[in-house]
Amino acid sequence: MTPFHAAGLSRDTPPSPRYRIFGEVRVTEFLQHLVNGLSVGTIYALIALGYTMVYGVLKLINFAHGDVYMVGAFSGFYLANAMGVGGSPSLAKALVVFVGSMIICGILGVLIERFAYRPLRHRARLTSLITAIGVSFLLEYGFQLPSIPGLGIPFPPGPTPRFFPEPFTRVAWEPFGVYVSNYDVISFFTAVGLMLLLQYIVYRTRFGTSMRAVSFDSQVAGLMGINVNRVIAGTFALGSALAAAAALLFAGSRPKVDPLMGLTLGIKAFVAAVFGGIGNVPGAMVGGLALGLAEEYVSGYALSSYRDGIAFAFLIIVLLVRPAGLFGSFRPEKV
Amino acid sequence: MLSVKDLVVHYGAIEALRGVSLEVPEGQVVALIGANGAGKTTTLRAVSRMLRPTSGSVRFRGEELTRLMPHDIVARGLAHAPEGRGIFLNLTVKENLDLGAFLRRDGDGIAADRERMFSLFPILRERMSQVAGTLSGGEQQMLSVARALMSRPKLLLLDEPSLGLAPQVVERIFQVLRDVSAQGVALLLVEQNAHKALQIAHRAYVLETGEVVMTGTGAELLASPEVRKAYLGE
Amino acid sequence: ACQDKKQEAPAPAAPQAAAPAAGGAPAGDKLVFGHVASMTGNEATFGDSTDKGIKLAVDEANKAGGVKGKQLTVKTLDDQGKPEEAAVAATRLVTQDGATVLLGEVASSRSLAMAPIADSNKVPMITPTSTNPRVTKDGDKTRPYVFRVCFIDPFQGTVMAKFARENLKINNVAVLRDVGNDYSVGLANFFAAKFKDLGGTIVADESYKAGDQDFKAQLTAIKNKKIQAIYVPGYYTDVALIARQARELGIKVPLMGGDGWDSVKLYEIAKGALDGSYFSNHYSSEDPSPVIQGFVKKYKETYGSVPDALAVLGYDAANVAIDAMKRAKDLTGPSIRDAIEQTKGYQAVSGVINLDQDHNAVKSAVVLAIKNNEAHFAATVNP
Amino acid sequence: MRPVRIVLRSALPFLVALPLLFALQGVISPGWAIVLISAGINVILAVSLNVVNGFTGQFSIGHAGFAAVGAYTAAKITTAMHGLQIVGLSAGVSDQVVFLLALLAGMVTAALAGVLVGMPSLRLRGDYLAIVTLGFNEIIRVIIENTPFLGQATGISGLPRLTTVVWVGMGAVATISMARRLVGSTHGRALLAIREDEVAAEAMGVDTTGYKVRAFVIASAFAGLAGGLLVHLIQLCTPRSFTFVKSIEVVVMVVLGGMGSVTGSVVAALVLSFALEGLREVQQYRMVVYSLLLIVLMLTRPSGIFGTREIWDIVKLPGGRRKAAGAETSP
Amino acid sequence: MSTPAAVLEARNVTMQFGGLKALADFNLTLLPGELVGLIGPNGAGKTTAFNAITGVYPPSAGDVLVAGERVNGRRPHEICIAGVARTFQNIRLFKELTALDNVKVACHHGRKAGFAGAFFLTPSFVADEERITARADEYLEVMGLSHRRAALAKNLPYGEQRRLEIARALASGPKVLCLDEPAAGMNASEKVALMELIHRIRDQFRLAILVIEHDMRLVMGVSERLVVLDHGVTISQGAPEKVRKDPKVIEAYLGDSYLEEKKIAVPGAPTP
Ligand SMILES: Nc1ncnc2c1ncn2[C@@H]1O[C@H](COP(=O)(O)OP(=O)(O)OP(=O)(O)O)[C@@H](O)[C@H]1O
Ligand SMILES: Nc1ncnc2c1ncn2[C@@H]1O[C@H](COP(=O)(O)OP(=O)(O)OP(=O)(O)O)[C@@H](O)[C@H]1O
Ligand SMILES: [Mg+2]
Ligand SMILES: [Mg+2]
Repeated sequence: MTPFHAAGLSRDTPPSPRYRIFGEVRVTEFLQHLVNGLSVGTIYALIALGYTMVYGVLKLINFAHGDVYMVGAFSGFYLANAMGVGGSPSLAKALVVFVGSMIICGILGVLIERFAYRPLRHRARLTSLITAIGVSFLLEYGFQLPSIPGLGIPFPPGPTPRFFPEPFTRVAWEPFGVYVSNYDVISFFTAVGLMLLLQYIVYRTRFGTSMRAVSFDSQVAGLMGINVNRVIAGTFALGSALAAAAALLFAGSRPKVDPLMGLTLGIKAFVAAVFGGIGNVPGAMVGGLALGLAEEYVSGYALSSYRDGIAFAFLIIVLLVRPAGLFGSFRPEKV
Repeated sequence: MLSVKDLVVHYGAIEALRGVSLEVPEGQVVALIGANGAGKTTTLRAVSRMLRPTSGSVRFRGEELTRLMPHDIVARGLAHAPEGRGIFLNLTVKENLDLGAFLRRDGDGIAADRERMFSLFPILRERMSQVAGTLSGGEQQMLSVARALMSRPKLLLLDEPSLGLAPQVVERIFQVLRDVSAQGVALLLVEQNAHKALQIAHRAYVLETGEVVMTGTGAELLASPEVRKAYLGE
Repeated sequence: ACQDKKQEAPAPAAPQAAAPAAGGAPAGDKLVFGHVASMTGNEATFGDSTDKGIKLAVDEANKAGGVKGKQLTVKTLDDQGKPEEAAVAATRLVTQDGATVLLGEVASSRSLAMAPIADSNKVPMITPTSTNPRVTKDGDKTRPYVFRVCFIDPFQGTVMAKFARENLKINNVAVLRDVGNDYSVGLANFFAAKFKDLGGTIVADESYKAGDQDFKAQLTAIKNKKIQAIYVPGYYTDVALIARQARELGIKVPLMGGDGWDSVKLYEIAKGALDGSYFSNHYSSEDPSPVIQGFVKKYKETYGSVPDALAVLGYDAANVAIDAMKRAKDLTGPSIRDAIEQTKGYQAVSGVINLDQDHNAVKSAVVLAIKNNEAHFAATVNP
Repeated sequence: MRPVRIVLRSALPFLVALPLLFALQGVISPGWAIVLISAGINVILAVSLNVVNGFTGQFSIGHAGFAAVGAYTAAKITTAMHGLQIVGLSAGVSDQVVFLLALLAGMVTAALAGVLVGMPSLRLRGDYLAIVTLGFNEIIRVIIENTPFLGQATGISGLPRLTTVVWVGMGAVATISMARRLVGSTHGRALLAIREDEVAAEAMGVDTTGYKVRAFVIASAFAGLAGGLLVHLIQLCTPRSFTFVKSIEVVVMVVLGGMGSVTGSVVAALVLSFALEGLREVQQYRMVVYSLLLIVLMLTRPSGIFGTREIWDIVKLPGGRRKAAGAETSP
Repeated sequence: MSTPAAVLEARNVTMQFGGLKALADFNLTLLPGELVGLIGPNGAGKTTAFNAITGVYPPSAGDVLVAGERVNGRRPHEICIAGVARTFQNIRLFKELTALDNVKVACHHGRKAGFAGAFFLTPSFVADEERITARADEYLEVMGLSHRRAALAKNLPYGEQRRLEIARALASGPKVLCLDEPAAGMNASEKVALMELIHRIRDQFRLAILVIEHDMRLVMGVSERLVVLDHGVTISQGAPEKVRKDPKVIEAYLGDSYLEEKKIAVPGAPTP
């Protein structure tokens, strides 16, 4: 027994789960968790959408998506600083930063597809999975490099986290002791708005139709007169732009950006996407919210140290009941 | 309207086409027959750019197709009902048909054509809102042909349209093909049912191991002893 | 005992390690400091700071004529924050690059992987920041070649517990630990134990994972627990966000932490959310002592940024080694080791360092209070 | 006389390898030894994962989880036996025996975990299964971090250093011959059939569910072996060595080597391990170069280094079994 | 009423897909060595009948007996072991495996050695492998595919792929062989060859064969008995000659033009 164990400290902490699980539930606390869960869940959902759309058209887990999210945050960071948002916040500036980063990431997404995935389009899908991982590493570790001198801006940002200037002043309300800030509200409604917009694009527009056609069989889609390359590029642009949006909405109230910020969030969003039924747009939204709330209430009412474990256990159980996720349909193939 | 010259296609090491040349005149029916693995499908795929030929040229109304993408080719009035039917298994019969008309904007025109297809293949009307993946083999084949027709093509490539169809339906398919060509649509038809194909073909080519070994009018080939022996099983 | 026993064992696969390796044989006319650090990966920022600190110390030494007429070089090998890589890197440094002294690692989990290699190759190793007691231990005996210049968890944990109970008169605290980080878990455990000994109660014990961005779930759970303070023994990278979100949720009580907090980034991101909070540290940058002021100034000049605790301890680790090498009778591993063991009253930036028989640095800790987004000296706590 | 031949046949690789490994161990410098050993451990991980991802066509991204199970089991046993000595054996020999038993125990527990995770695979396909394996990996981590008995985040330290070139070498040989003999057997073909077309395989009498679980069990057992070897190399057993990222690294090796190609996995594992080692010098640029390497390799050899084939299908060694190689050229 | 001799028996097998009854009260008795044709319009339920018999979809109602033993509800591989092998309407070969390995996969009967055997190369295992390879080669031989032994299945032309599927099915040592449109995609002369092949298989392996085919000339040529499905209902069965003249069949399936077509379709008929 090492002295460390001999001290036997780890034994009396953490407190037994029973005390926490059966501890009385306060309404305000419950509502507060609801608010928190929603504000994180919507972000998961936005990122999950990117995964799910790309998966739809390429059957590819775009591992780099979480890092596109990170790039989104940093483009926001650079834009905001360039425009001196920190000094004099204003909604107009915030909007410019927001749209600007979405565009930057849209372009990034298209480039990634063009150079890392398209050459492998007709190969086994695991092949492009590896390039995806490669791109992911490239972004993560590329951004960890020391800044290039004489560039004017600190790029690459390097490993130390940076402060994301607040785009506008925080206003907070406390209806029945539940803390809600204008950031939460804006973030929530923007996210929902974007999701509805996407829903419309996918199911109501020609682009959406061709997107779905490509997702079912890209070669035949070509025979129908659909420009497959453009559809796929468009899908990447959309997904990546959403990731940027998510990044800014998130960084707004959690103003820390660093090159690996996309890692954890990316995985969680991917899980959310699968949870809702990968390739399925509404599924991704519900999956994101579900995961956000699940995590929130697990760490709120059970044991936060078991959070990830319980979240995954919960996910696995759901998958065992619905093998293709909440919304994914899983019909036996016709033989 | 379509002229293929010295088309060569490789699958990795395998040379599937070794310089195929053929002509499809405006509004005519051209049949392409040959044993399994002769290269018929490959020819069609190369024409509609589902695969990139190694060399050779494909001209459609004077325009080189080998440089275009599949979707441009469709836009120029060339439809392809591929081997293995290539229908969207997760979409309903109706959605499949509508995708066939993807490039068309005339809403009621499309609706009218859809009706026409249903009258040609009543079973499809019955299955209209069923997911295509659950259709029987033959039903899928019908859907594939119907969908190709939805784009109102000037030239229609058909890869074994009668595959797996009941005799009655085979009859109907070939009747449909006659009508279609009567409306001035040219057909490039790959068929194992050589007899029927040659019957409606103005002109026919026989393919063996990636090369054209014989050509002539449908009647001539139908009469030729080699063809009767090799492809009509006599 | 087992270790040695195995070495003369004729067993077929007896470990190589014992082979009389290049243990401290100087590479040419230069003395090599082998530094194992996380230069990439999610702890890159810490490895980076330590490396800067070490390099600064070595430059000074070289300018001052080096050691025993020899110049020093630092050879840094990346371990991506993985224990197995730390082991490989350490082995390479001692056996291939002929490192005279091993420095590193930031995290105990990696130093634990390096320690056996230092011992079996008879190359002294000084870890700047690994606070887990086990790092210098092999079972219950002290590892002959492994030293550290930082506090150990039991000390730093109890420092804050004492301060909270005696100076702040706090009875109820919540603990929020980084469950994946041994440093954080260690501090949390020892703090909790001491705090209870002193009659306080731990009313909530929550966890997060380094890299998390949102802590509101845990904080909400803590919020309604009639707490007077929250002990958050994490790294500044997470603490800053935790502080902000705590305030946003209307948690007004002070936060308390350890030396992992010490970085300007903390204040930059927390934006005043930490005012009224306290953390234990090795020194206060307000301390007029020339050693400290000189270091801070030099560091600013060289790297254009304010040093954090990791840079300070890296600097000290290197200097303790250099000091010992000057005193050592020759530059072989064993003699340097003996010299390091003799280190008494060495005036380092992080305080006066005495190494005890467990090879741990015995030095007083300071508690810093954060007021209008700056750390100010609050108290000194002696071991 | 005949039984002797059989024993010889099945033990041949080991009989050949053992003396060579001892010789190698004799000459190699400790610096290179540890590099080689870590590479060897990656070989074991990659080849075993190939049984699930490559042969059976399932998609597991939680291999490190199984390694963790094996590692902690082995570590617990050797630490418990630390200093103790089996009567009648010299200290050294006794330790080696204990080590062997510990490794085997690790393989067993890992295999049990394999059954656990294999079960869902009966119902789940593709990326849904992937998520389950990933989840398992994370759950293992969380459990360890919360279990004082397993040392929480700090893990178990002070393990005896038992892993050597010989041990890892033999482990790798065992894993490789396992995989090779498996694909060559009816059972192996059953796995391949499942990868190719599950419905057809079942219609041809292959118990698809049973075989999938078996694949998982075998793969995890050897992952457990790798785990046990790793922790007795670094004399420390922490959750940090078995993260999701580690699992991904192994997947990369398998795909890069070529799905279903055993020699491919071996080569990829070695190449990547040594590449990463060589790049250690370049500090921060290390992972950047590495990622570029990945991308370029994949773009230039899209179906992996060897595709689904084995090395001797490409460079024709005398006596090398012809497989796909013949087919490609036959018209 | 159950005929003990029957190798395959379907009793009132019904298959329901949501609202659609794809197969209704399907009854069939196959005696050893019998050659029966299953015909009917597209979507009549022929393939569904196969799926119900081979367990791909468990029947919604009714029983399936193999050699007098109830097998419905069992998993497909169990039914295969019990003695029913099939081919698929849209070819399902193991594309990346060689022709030989495709066949070997199905050779599992009489296999003794387990996984351990494989790892330790025990004698019984080695013997197994040798026997399996030998047998697989036989089946390739029979289907005239020996020269393709080492070729990847995906690179075989369509016709050979169909033959390989039959070889694979045979390798599982079935009592009943179900062929789903074996001639699809073959030209007339290839079909003639296939016809002979089917007869040869039947005689050589003494199995009952149930074949779905739309090519009248082929079914008429091979089958001793025909069963006609339409909308899942059996509308006629009996000797080919009788069935061919059945107005219900002509109306639902063959079409009037058929009589004119049969002139060139039936072998030996005088040709213009
Ligand atoms: N994807 C492929 N990969 C490799 N070889 C192929 C591929 N597709 C076809 N081939 C080969 O190319 C040759 C021509 O194939 P193709 O499909 O054009 O023949 P076909 O005339 O359409 O035959 P069928 O009548 O059976 O459809 C065949 O020998 C076939 O083996
Ligand atoms: N899995 C399924 N779900 C829903 N409907 C199905 C399913 N499988 C088949 N069907 C329907 O059952 C009917 C019979 O299908 P089946 O495949 O048995 O026809 P078939 O007799 O084989 O026709 P063909 O000769 O064209 O292959 C078809 O109308 C088809 O739409
Ligand atoms: Mg074809
Ligand atoms: Mg059918």
